[in-house]
Amino acid sequence: MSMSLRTTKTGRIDRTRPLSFRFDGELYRGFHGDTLASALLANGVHLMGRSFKYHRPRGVVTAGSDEPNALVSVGVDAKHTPNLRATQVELYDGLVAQSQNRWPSLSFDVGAINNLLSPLFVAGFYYKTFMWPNVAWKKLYEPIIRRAAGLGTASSEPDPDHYSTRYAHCDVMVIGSGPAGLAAALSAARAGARVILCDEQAELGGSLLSELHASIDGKPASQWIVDTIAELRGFSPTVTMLPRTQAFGYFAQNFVGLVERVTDHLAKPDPKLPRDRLWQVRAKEVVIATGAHERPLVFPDNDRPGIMLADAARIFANRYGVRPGGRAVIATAHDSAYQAALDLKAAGVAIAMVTDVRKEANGPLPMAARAAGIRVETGTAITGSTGRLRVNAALVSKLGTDGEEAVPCDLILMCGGWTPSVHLFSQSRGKLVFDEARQVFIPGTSAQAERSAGACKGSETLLAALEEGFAAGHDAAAKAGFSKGNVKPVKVGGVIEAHGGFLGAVPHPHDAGRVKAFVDFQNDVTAKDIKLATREGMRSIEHVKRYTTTGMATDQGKLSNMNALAIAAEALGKPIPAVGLTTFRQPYTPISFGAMANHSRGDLFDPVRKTATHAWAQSHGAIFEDVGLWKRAWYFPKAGEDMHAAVLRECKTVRDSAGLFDASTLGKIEVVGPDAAEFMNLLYTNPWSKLEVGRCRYGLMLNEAGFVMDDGVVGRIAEDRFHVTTTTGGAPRVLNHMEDYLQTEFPNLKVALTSTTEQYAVVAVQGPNARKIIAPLIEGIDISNEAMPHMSLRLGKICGVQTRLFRMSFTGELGFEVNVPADYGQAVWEAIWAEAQKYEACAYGTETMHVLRAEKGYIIVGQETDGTVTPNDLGLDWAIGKTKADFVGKRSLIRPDLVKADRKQLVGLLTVEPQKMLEEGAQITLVGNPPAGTSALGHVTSSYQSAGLGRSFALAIVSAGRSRMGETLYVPMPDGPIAVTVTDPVFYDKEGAKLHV
Amino acid sequence: MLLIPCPHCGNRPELEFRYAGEAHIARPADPSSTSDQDWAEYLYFRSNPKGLHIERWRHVSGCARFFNCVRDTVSDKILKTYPAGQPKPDLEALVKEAGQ
Amino acid sequence: MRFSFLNLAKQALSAHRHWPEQWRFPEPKAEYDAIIIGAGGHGLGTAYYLAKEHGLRNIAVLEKGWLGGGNTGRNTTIIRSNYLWEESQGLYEHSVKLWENLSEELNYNVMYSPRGVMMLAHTVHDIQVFKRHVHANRLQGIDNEWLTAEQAKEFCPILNISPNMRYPILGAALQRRGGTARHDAVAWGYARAASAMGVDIIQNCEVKGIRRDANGAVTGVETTKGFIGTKKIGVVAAGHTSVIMSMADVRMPLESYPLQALVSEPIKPIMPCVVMSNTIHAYMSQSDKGELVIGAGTDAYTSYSQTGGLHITTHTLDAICELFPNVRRLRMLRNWGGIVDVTPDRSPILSKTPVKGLYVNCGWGTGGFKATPGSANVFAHTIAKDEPHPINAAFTIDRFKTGRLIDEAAAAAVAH
Amino acid sequence: MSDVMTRRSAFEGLHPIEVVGAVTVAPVPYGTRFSFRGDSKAASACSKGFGVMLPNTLLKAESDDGRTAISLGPDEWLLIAADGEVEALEAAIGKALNKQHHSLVDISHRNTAFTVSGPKAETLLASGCLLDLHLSAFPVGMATRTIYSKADIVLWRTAPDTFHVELWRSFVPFVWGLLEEASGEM
Repeated sequence: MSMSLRTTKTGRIDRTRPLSFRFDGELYRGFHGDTLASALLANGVHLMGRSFKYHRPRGVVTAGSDEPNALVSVGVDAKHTPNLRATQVELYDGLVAQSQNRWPSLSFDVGAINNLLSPLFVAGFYYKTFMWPNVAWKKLYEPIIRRAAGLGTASSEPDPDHYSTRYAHCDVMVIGSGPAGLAAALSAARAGARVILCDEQAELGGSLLSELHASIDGKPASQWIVDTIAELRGFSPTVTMLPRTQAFGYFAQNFVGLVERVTDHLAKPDPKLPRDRLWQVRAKEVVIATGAHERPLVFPDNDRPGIMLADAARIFANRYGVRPGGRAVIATAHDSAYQAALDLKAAGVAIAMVTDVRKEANGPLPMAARAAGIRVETGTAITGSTGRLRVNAALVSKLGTDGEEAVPCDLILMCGGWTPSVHLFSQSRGKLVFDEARQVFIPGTSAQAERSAGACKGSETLLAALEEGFAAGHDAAAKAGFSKGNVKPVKVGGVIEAHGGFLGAVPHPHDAGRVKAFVDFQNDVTAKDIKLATREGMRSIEHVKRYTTTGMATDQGKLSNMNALAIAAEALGKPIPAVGLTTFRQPYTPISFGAMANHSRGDLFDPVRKTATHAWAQSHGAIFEDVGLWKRAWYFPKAGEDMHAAVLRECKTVRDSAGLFDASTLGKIEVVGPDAAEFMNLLYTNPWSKLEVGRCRYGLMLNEAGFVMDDGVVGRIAEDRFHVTTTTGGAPRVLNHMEDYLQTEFPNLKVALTSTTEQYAVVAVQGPNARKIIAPLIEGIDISNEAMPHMSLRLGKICGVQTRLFRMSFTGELGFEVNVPADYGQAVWEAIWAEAQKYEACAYGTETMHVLRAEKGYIIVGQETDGTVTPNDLGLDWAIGKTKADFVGKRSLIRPDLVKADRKQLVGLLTVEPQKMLEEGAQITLVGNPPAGTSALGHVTSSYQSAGLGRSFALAIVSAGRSRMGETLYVPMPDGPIAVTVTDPVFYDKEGAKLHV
Repeated sequence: MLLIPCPHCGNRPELEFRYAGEAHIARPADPSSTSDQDWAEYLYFRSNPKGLHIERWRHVSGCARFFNCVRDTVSDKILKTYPAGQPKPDLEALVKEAGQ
Repeated sequence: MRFSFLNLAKQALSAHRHWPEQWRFPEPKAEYDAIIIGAGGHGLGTAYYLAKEHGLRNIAVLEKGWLGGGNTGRNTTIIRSNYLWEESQGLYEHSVKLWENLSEELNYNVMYSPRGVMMLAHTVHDIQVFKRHVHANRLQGIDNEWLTAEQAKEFCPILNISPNMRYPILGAALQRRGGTARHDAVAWGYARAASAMGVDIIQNCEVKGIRRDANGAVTGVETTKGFIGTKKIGVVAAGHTSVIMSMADVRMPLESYPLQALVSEPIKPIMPCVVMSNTIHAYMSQSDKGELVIGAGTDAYTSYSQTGGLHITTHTLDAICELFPNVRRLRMLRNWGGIVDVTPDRSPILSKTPVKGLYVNCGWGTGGFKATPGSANVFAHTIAKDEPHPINAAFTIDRFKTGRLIDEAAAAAVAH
Repeated sequence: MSDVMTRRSAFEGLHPIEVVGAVTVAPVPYGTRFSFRGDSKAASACSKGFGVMLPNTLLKAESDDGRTAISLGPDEWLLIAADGEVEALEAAIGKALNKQHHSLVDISHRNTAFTVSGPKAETLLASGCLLDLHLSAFPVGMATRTIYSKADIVLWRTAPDTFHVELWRSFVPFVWGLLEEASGEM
């Protein structure tokens, strides 16, 4: 393919840097500065995609981010990225792109059969059929539809790229860097404000980048852009300029979301750089300068490859140096198309004719076109086209007549006028108003600190855009507290005013029910689909959108919404503003999941919290489990042991000799102050006033609804200081619960709460030999049974390190918990471990802890309880201070349902066959094979094999359980019921003698 | 992401805070003499207005204090924040003041 | 006109010019036997079953906006019944059974697709919780099976079961009869069928007040289209329930939160089923158009704004990218929000109220779509008979007084 | 003190983070740290015991001779001193307050800290800190509890391009990993 379609004089592409790329396997050449779309057009390739529903051949329609048709996949294997717009894919050497949604190829797509069946496949047809026989939808119809639907394909491999985020703050956020945006940034920066300016395109300048004739303050527009950017760069770092950055979302209080495409345009990006960067900007003031979208005209067969928007063709010629065709017919309702005609003619494209639906077109631009010898036919429209994979003629007809003249061409340009881009203004919850004169929605009252400037406000001239931009930037800076300097007037030359516009379907001589005049190109929604929707009672624009799917494609209605609205309004006999628009929702254009997830992946998905002895546990073969954000040693398998075997060994060793266990993750709160005891009395069920200094007590905490929410041993360090422990998962929740009551319900109590969870590493030494193991290491504490009884604490030293030594047991054996400052955790653990070897003690994990505590009938909050269990249910009434007038949850304990006789109570369960193991969560019933729908009496909460008992055992909560001692109940399982006997929940050392040795 | 004016620390992003439900629902002074219905009202029943809502937040990753806040639950605009324990503000006055 | 392939073909011959309106656009009458406030799926369904099963034809459904415009048109369309408590299982299973031939019943393809809903377990605690669901469901005759991580991947090939994920997947509970449906079609299907039986659906008609007689019984509603008399009002207004009930001086145990959802750009099928993870807060399925449909939890504070924070969406998508590593390069197409009314125990309220003739169906929180047919069916019974159906007998306002909570958020706390 | 027992820092095994000429992240040596709670009277008494004035305006850091007091909340201060001064300071502060209600809790091992310094310090922290770190909004001497991504931190600007970051020891690997990844963009 020769490069003959390149223009000679125009284009910002770099003709000294040729690039090669592949599209559907074919090798092509382009230049640095091309997009995939411009490079393909330069090689005469217009066929770039297939429409979603009818699989009609489609070419590129726009030159920007609102492209509905030219959707391609770029990159291979793990970097394969679907649904990109060819108009946004910047060319680099070696780029590999594929067309989508076609089989076997773009030029021959079997899916096009849908086009033949289109009389059947009208809007909403799938609601009316596919219903017989009943299961056919799931088995037959849906699979076929799913395979045909979808555009590109997802890669099958994980994404190798990484993504990042950056929080940013500025005084003035300027969205869009066309004339209005650049002017706003300039005046805000000159006033001294911190400015962030972003634009979705690779270069700043917006519409000026394809402006050949305009001059600003005597300079050509292109030079004005260069000078403006240079001046703005001079203000760095208070001015940040972000090309390739899409402002996708406007959130509460001027929180604006941007995504910067950092490396997608590079052949070999630096691996240290993220692919996309999510900017999260909090701006004091915002200037919206997002320009306007050119609207297509809705005429029969307006979707063939080679049919595009007039300004898009102008951009391809002026900015990318490409002639999109050899001979063009232009259909318009707005003067701007004449500028396109003039520029394209100058670039060497023959303009066969400009048809203008308006009765007259005598503005300066139409006159200039005529003066340049271009044939202009007013009161005329294109009412059809021919050509399968590329347009080859436009059917032109005088409005109100039946005749159609076929005008040969390889390019049809259309311009229905311009729709201000009000997406971000609407996202900011501002109210739109309908400008009757210009038939456009424009920003009305603002809801946040923002203002719009330029075409997005409905302004139609370069001068207006610049003046509004300068004023908006100055006003924004002033409101942010920067009012240095004033706005200088600006002079503009070489631009001719352009007005006009048309909404709805272009009249044509054919049967409206038989032709396809496309409103939404990608979703194949035609004018007759919209009329059908209103005919069937879809009178709200939201119903019309959902029933026809107009505006629901990946361009989200940027080209179709206004025409669809006009057609619906006409069909409903209502004025356009009475029907209104659908809701504008972020993102403005699609953005990668990766940018949204940014850093949060792999090990950085959530903090990995490790205790001070984690490294020791790892080097001793521990398998870990996740508990909240913590990693906790689960069990310590020796060679050849599975969890079952390891746990049996660990349990036996603890009962026979001793075991070491890392309890550092349990929450720890220091409750300090003269009213500490009174505060504890209010927050826990237990009485604390009379607990002596140096003694401990098991504390039970309820929520105000009376249900158990947490528990833990509490030690009194001093008259006014309690060392409170909580469950691992409950730590943040308990502290917040305490602060809530202290600050808002009991504010006059003199007490303060401080988290010490991570101040202490905690080594639990449990077992008959526990005292012998720690004795040689302890200084300054008499740890004899008499001097330091069960449930007491002493301050002293271990291995020379300050310690809070607790005597407490969660295993039923003699137990100590050594609290030492965390950085010494590993060293103290290793010292105790060395002593422990003399008694062949073991290290044990959470699984063994679970078994040993269950043998003692001790509960685990979150396993025996599920937020609906009371102290009495658990047999823990002994923990309730009987004389206390009030504590959190007390009042709820006497509510009718919490005192019912049939409440589920904690019991033990022993399977009749000793070796049978119950499954945790299994249900319990009176009879063996209950009929479906039987109510369960309760469920198994904990179930283990007991080394000590030499058999399985379980804890459960069972309706009226304590009155069922000795009864036989059943656990129905898929392979038959398991008979169980209800027992006391304590299976080991019922009297607790072992605790007091 | 709301920008919440903590009474102590000034404007901070919503991620530093934890929402804590409707404000000025004081725990009955003597719970044991409260009826089941009144106790249920305290625990569970909320006004949940569409408009001005007086609610509690805690600046959990800041000064750690609880405070009250008047917010319009339609626009999410915050009209006023004040430390916990202070009386309920006059909503009409607030609306007028915000209207200027 | 009946929906069928035959009629579709016949209409094609005349360019579909003769399809009738799917529902009527009547002006409100002076008096109705019953008025439903809220034309969402639950509200329109209630009217349908009142007419179909209880013979009450003189009924109106009042909608302040456009029918199906609230949560019915904004949710992620997930259907399942593998809940924990027996009362919940009864209610949601009643719904799943109705879903199974709803298209036929309404003569409207609601595209019920029982493709399987899988709940992922990432921790030992999760395993305990979901196994308890499996056992409880089996007892009630509801399908729910435990899968190993490998079996879960077999069922959903793009699932990441790598052991060095931050929270590795240890197993999953799968309900094969769970799945999805087309949300708009449910509202339109019920509306069309109810309208055909004489039910007046009155859109753009906002209720402003509830009138009561001397002894407090309901006599009608003030609306933006004037006063309309009735002796029975069914409030099915989801996020706006508190607002409506306050018109009858009834305080509710409800808080309305924004719930966001999002879709990706359409891609060829990669996701055969629905996957949900409570531990890392996200769930996903793929629509028949090819869009990945993704949701998570509510925003942190109550709001009627139908929009939420960016940080909720980023936290949802980081979880999705961990569960399905090959979707990281796909792109978010649209992110929106609804208003969900949440009860303290995360279970709904379908019950009479202290006001005679006033009934309320609300509290569905983030999970109302799945219950649409079942909720509507039993609520119609409650209104018609002035007595709850056995299935919804436990879901009273009164439970919050007695303490008989049905806490589906139970067992969530991780403690040991 | 216990030389027998080796003390293991939360930063053990982490790669240094340094982008020459842009930003450096370095652990701060061990120190003594207390959480002090009390009303303003108690705070001024504590100042005498501690030797540095506990600021009475919020979000301020006062430093003198290697000791620092930071006002984190209306009745909450973070006290930082050299390593090994726990007992001495507990005694001195306890004496200065004698029976006045206050809470003094040793958190020397709960908290650990690192510094972020260099011209790109603000930009690196912006990878997870949501506050405006421009000098005009976060001057030298300002200190506050805030968040860095999913971790709580105390951020204290000690110099125009130097920040001191306090956090709980188990969050160090996460925060360090994130800073390391983000430093690739500096």
